Amino acid sequence: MDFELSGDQVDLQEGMRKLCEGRFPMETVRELEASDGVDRALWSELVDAGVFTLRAPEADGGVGLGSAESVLVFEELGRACVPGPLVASEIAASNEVVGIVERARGPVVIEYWNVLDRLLVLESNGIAEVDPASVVAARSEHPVDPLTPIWIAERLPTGVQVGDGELASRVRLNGALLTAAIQLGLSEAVLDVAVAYAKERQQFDRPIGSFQAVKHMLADMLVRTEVARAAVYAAGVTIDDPSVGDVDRAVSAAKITAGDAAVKNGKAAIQVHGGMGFTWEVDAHLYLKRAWALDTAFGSPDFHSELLATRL
Amino acid sequence: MDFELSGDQVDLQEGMRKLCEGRFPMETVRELEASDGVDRALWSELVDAGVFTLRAPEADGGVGLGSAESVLVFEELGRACVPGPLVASEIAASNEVVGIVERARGPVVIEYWNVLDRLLVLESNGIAEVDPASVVAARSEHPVDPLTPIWIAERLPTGVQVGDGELASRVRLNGALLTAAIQLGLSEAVLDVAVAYAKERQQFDRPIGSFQAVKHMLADMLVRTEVARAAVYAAGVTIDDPSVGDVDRAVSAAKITAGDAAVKNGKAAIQVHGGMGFTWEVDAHLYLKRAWALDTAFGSPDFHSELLATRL
Amino acid sequence: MAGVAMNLRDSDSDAAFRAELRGWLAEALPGFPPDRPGEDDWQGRREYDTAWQRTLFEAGYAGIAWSEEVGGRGATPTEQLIFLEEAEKAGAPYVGVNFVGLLHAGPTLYAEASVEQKAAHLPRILRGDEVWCQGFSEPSAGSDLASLRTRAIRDGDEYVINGSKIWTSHAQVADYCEMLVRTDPDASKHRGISWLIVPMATAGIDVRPLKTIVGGSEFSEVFLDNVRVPVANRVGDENDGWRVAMVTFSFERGTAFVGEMLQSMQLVRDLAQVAKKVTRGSATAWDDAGLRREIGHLSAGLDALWALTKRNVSQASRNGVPGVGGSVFKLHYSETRHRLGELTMRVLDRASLSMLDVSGLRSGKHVEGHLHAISISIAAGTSQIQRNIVAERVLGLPKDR
Amino acid sequence: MAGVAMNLRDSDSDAAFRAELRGWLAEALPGFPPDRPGEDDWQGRREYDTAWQRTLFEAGYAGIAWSEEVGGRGATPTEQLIFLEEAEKAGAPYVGVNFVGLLHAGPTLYAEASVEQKAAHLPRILRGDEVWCQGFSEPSAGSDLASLRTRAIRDGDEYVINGSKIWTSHAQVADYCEMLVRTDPDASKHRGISWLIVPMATAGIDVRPLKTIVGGSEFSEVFLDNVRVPVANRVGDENDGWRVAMVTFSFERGTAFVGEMLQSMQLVRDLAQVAKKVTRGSATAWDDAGLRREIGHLSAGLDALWALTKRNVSQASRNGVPGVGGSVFKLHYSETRHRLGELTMRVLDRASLSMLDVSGLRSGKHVEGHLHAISISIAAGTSQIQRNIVAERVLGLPKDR
Repeated sequence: MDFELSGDQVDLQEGMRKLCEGRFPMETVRELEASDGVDRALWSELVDAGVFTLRAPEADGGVGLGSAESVLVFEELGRACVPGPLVASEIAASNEVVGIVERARGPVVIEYWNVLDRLLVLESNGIAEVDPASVVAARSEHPVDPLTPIWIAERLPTGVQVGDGELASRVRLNGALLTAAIQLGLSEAVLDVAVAYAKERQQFDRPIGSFQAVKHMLADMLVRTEVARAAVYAAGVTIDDPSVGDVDRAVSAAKITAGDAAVKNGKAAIQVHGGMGFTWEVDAHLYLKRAWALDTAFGSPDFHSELLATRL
Repeated sequence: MDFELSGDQVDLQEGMRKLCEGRFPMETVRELEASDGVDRALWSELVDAGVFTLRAPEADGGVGLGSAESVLVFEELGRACVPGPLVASEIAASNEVVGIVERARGPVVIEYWNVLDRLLVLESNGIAEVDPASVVAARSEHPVDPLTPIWIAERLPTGVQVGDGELASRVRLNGALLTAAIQLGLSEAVLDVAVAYAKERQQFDRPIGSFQAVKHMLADMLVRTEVARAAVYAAGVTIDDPSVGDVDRAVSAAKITAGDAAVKNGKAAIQVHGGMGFTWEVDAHLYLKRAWALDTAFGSPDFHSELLATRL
Repeated sequence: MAGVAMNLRDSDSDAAFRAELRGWLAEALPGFPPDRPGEDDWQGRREYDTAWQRTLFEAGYAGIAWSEEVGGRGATPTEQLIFLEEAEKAGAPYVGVNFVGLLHAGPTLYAEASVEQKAAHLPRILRGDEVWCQGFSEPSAGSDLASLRTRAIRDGDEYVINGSKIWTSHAQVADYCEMLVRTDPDASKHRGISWLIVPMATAGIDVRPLKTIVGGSEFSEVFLDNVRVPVANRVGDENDGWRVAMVTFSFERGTAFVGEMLQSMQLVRDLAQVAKKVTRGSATAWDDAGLRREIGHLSAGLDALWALTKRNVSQASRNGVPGVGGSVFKLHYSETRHRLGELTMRVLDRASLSMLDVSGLRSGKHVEGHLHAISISIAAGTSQIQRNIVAERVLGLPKDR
Repeated sequence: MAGVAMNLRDSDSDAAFRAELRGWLAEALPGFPPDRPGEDDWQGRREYDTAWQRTLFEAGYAGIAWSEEVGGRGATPTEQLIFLEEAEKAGAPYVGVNFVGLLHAGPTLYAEASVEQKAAHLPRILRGDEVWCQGFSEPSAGSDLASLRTRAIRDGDEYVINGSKIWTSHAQVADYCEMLVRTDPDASKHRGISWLIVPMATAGIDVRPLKTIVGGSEFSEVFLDNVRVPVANRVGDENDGWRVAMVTFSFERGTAFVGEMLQSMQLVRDLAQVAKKVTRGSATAWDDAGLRREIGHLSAGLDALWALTKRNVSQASRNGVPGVGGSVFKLHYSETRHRLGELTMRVLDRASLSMLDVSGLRSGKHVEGHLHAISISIAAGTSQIQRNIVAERVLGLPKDR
């Protein structure tokens, strides 16, 4: 057992972080609202970096790495608050922009519909592919996350079966894993933002970070982040090597703890910022809103808690 | 509307507080463990003070006051951490020591069984009276609250029907109300204990109550107490005058908020005391344990939450 | 016992007041346009809100809590509660742009201003002729309000003001701003502040909308560049403005959150209805015992807060001054609204991604309510500041600073 | 990639160690009495625990983490984790009365004591011949340990000690106490402390059991009345005892809570089983979606903590020194155990009134677990202190004192 990153993994993580810092500073991320979250040129840079084909076999033109590595990459995407249907596109191992939705009894919320090249629908016993253009969907003018534009389809076309039930399960599992990785990145980033503010902002002639109330909020944010990191990394490692544990259980624990960290840290960061945190201008809310948008993706915490309970 | 105590009510409250301070200081309360929570001489003093007949009509030898007043009295009993089947005995408007239990599908936990003169059993559609001596019950040698000794009966005799379904409902309602009043008193008392300690205990050359972390724990305790007080008093007033609101709803809100305050304040008080709070010698745990023992009496918070939901 | 003991019943006079008010609302509201102009139409909103204020004034309901000598109704805190309750239940317009004038600047003027200043403003505020805004907070003075830095330098009969203010509601359409400025930078921070009446039409004032995380621009920033205001516009002594500003806080009679409270209770009832429509597995969210129970639990918290409101109002009626009931209320209300917001997201599941209703499901206001909740634990004293207040003033714990 | 990248698999040598250990446990345990003597039988427990320690010693498993030169196994942190994991899974006896000697006093002696002191104690501790207890905390020195007041005054070749210690485990049956005493009352508080080896048989030592809220007397108070100890029993320099004591904390390699963690995970699994037996309405507590989900949620938290344990151990293996992983772990573990306790009460409903099983329902240990949880957020640094540590040492926030 060595649950620390290898040198190669540290390099991968740092490389991805630099790429994101260079290409996706928060000014750029904010501007992506105008292009509904996806700018084709920037998307190509992610494609070129192998973000979406990291786990695909080298024989298929992929990078041939494992889930542990893809977790590190998606953590960085989360840290940079990069929008777009990242998880679905990675799962499709595609250089196209891909969406994945669950077929539901009621209306279906489709993220980034107008920029999708492909749309996969998870069914109770398989996967169907649907032409995005064939879907009738109405845009919500006020998505909760400005960078996760959504459309609502009252019903989805049947589509063409492209995978069986087992593949659908694998997609759900990997979707939850990578979503958790993004949530982990969001938790870290918003903690960094809050800590920086707490050190700089003066009230009552002291940095607010010297008040125990603020300090302890930040400490709790760090705790949630590190607990989530352990769970998310463990889930990645377990998918790569199922002999070390129960894969479903590891992924559910990751999705629950990372979702919890992202949402609670987002809220706490706004509270640390006080009134400024309630302004659009301060970034804290963007992390929180992304966290909300991801909370229900590939199974809500409630869904995964139920799943975990049945595996006890 | 005047939701402040009247002069008479303040007098009643203060009188009861003095009685409890005189007769039930914590040393005495602790000693009551030896007599399974009830000392007949002390019980008589409560009887003489009219604690159990406060709401009985004067024609029946009662004091003829309302639920608002009985709430004030039971709040003081809670504040003093007085043990014994107080609520059941008041509901029976009896000078005897009375127990009330819910008939259940499984085993039934009976509090104070060996000191009971009478035992009432709430059924799905009425009330039965059972001779306590006819019940086969095994003592638990380690009750969670040392002052709430318990016995477990695998089954209860049928008993004699003494009330209909409507009376059973009224008993449940009043049982929840008075239990909530005791819980309110516990919340206040344990807050007082914690505040006193925080002012006196020095660490790092300062009273610990000057640290924000401790201060804010105590502030939250006060908030819970005052929220519970509003709910409990409102429930008492509403039972007396159902024209001002939904009685069931008011009582459920009281039981939930007072239960929450008593348990959380108990835990917080121990945390404020640090290691000393984990000793038997410091009183904090006695309040918490009583709060636990009462939490499931006359409906747990979960039970009342469900009830409230159905009344929305 | 009835009538003397603690009770929640209307007294005879309160019952009469309620009945009369209810009758009047039933008559007045149908003649009033139901829809307040939208977010970007500040002028339209000013007209709408002030028209309603004039309607109230003409019916004798303006300035419910103001004394009769300045044209108010001189109502008790209980009557004020009844007014707010009935207005909310009847769906009457909110106080809107009249908020600062009626509830903050007006009461301050009434308590501290000169005879001339009162005569110039109070009747106009009551009639809806004059709209006020507040210039207290600054970007660098939030929780530590007294550290404000906007400077006013005396130049003959005028103050020359430079600086900026933030969180100013209705600045776009206000006629006046109650403003705290620093007149003595060398004094200790609470001692060098003055309270000024600043006409918003004065040259050098620039109002810029401040976008919040909800998306709209409910608030503004106000930038002050050599703004000249007559010394005669000062209320109270020079450098005594902190005390003047604090006077108004004692005007709070426990009713600050009545409208919000009633809306929150409605929100929970509506959430229960929404839960019955959201599919969850093969049933609905309402069929889930856990979610249902949490809705019930939240409802208990709000019922308790509504009772606490009545206690706070009763205390204000008896004592005339507010206790720390307001801080206690706000702490629990903030927490409850945060919990409600979190529960909302769980109940709505995928529909929580939209701040607008999702195909027939009335979910939008619940999501927006969650965003609003975030401001409650921050605005008008963060929960951290409120806990300090409660701990120090009620529990007598040592000051930390 | 395998072998170099982050992984949770046993290395070949770890797998061999685990297999060998598992084999040995399977052979050794059946010959060992299964039941540890009860609460009041301190002497019996000493004999039981030290017999197991001698068994471990003879098999080469004593002092897993101690270096080979003092008779330990010199195992890596990962092997230590494997040892604790396999011992727990096999139901082996706990470290018991050997705790302080093996995990605290011993490592301190190893790092700081003289050759003679080491020779006198270390081999005996490893063999289970010598039992130690700890005399650090005092009634008035809890979170602020360095404010301890127990005085040691030098009198020729001896220190004369007066004062009292609290939270001393196994004091009744210990041979020695590692004790912090104040040798210079005029120095700043961290600078006037010395670290002494105090033989518990010395005249003037009075051990009184301390009853905890769980009901038992796991701990004692130790009163010291003119207790004479040779100066030769001091470890490290006079007045340098604070540094000596801190050395041991760096010995923590992320494994402090392994046994507790595995027990907690078992507790959640057992709670699920209990929930299936507790009646709730016309079904069981397990049929309640809300309760079931909360059990699942807690299980997620514990799974994450188990992964965090492995991260902390891996870090210790790489760096040799502990990070603040321990504080992070303890904060979340405390919170998780509190939540588990609260959930336990809800699941058990009326059975939660008993700390013993209720008519066939295996509920007792769950209620007792809730009481135990209360100590977790207090002992070895309250959650408040831990948050300060995390905020200041990891996040670099300014010190508050």
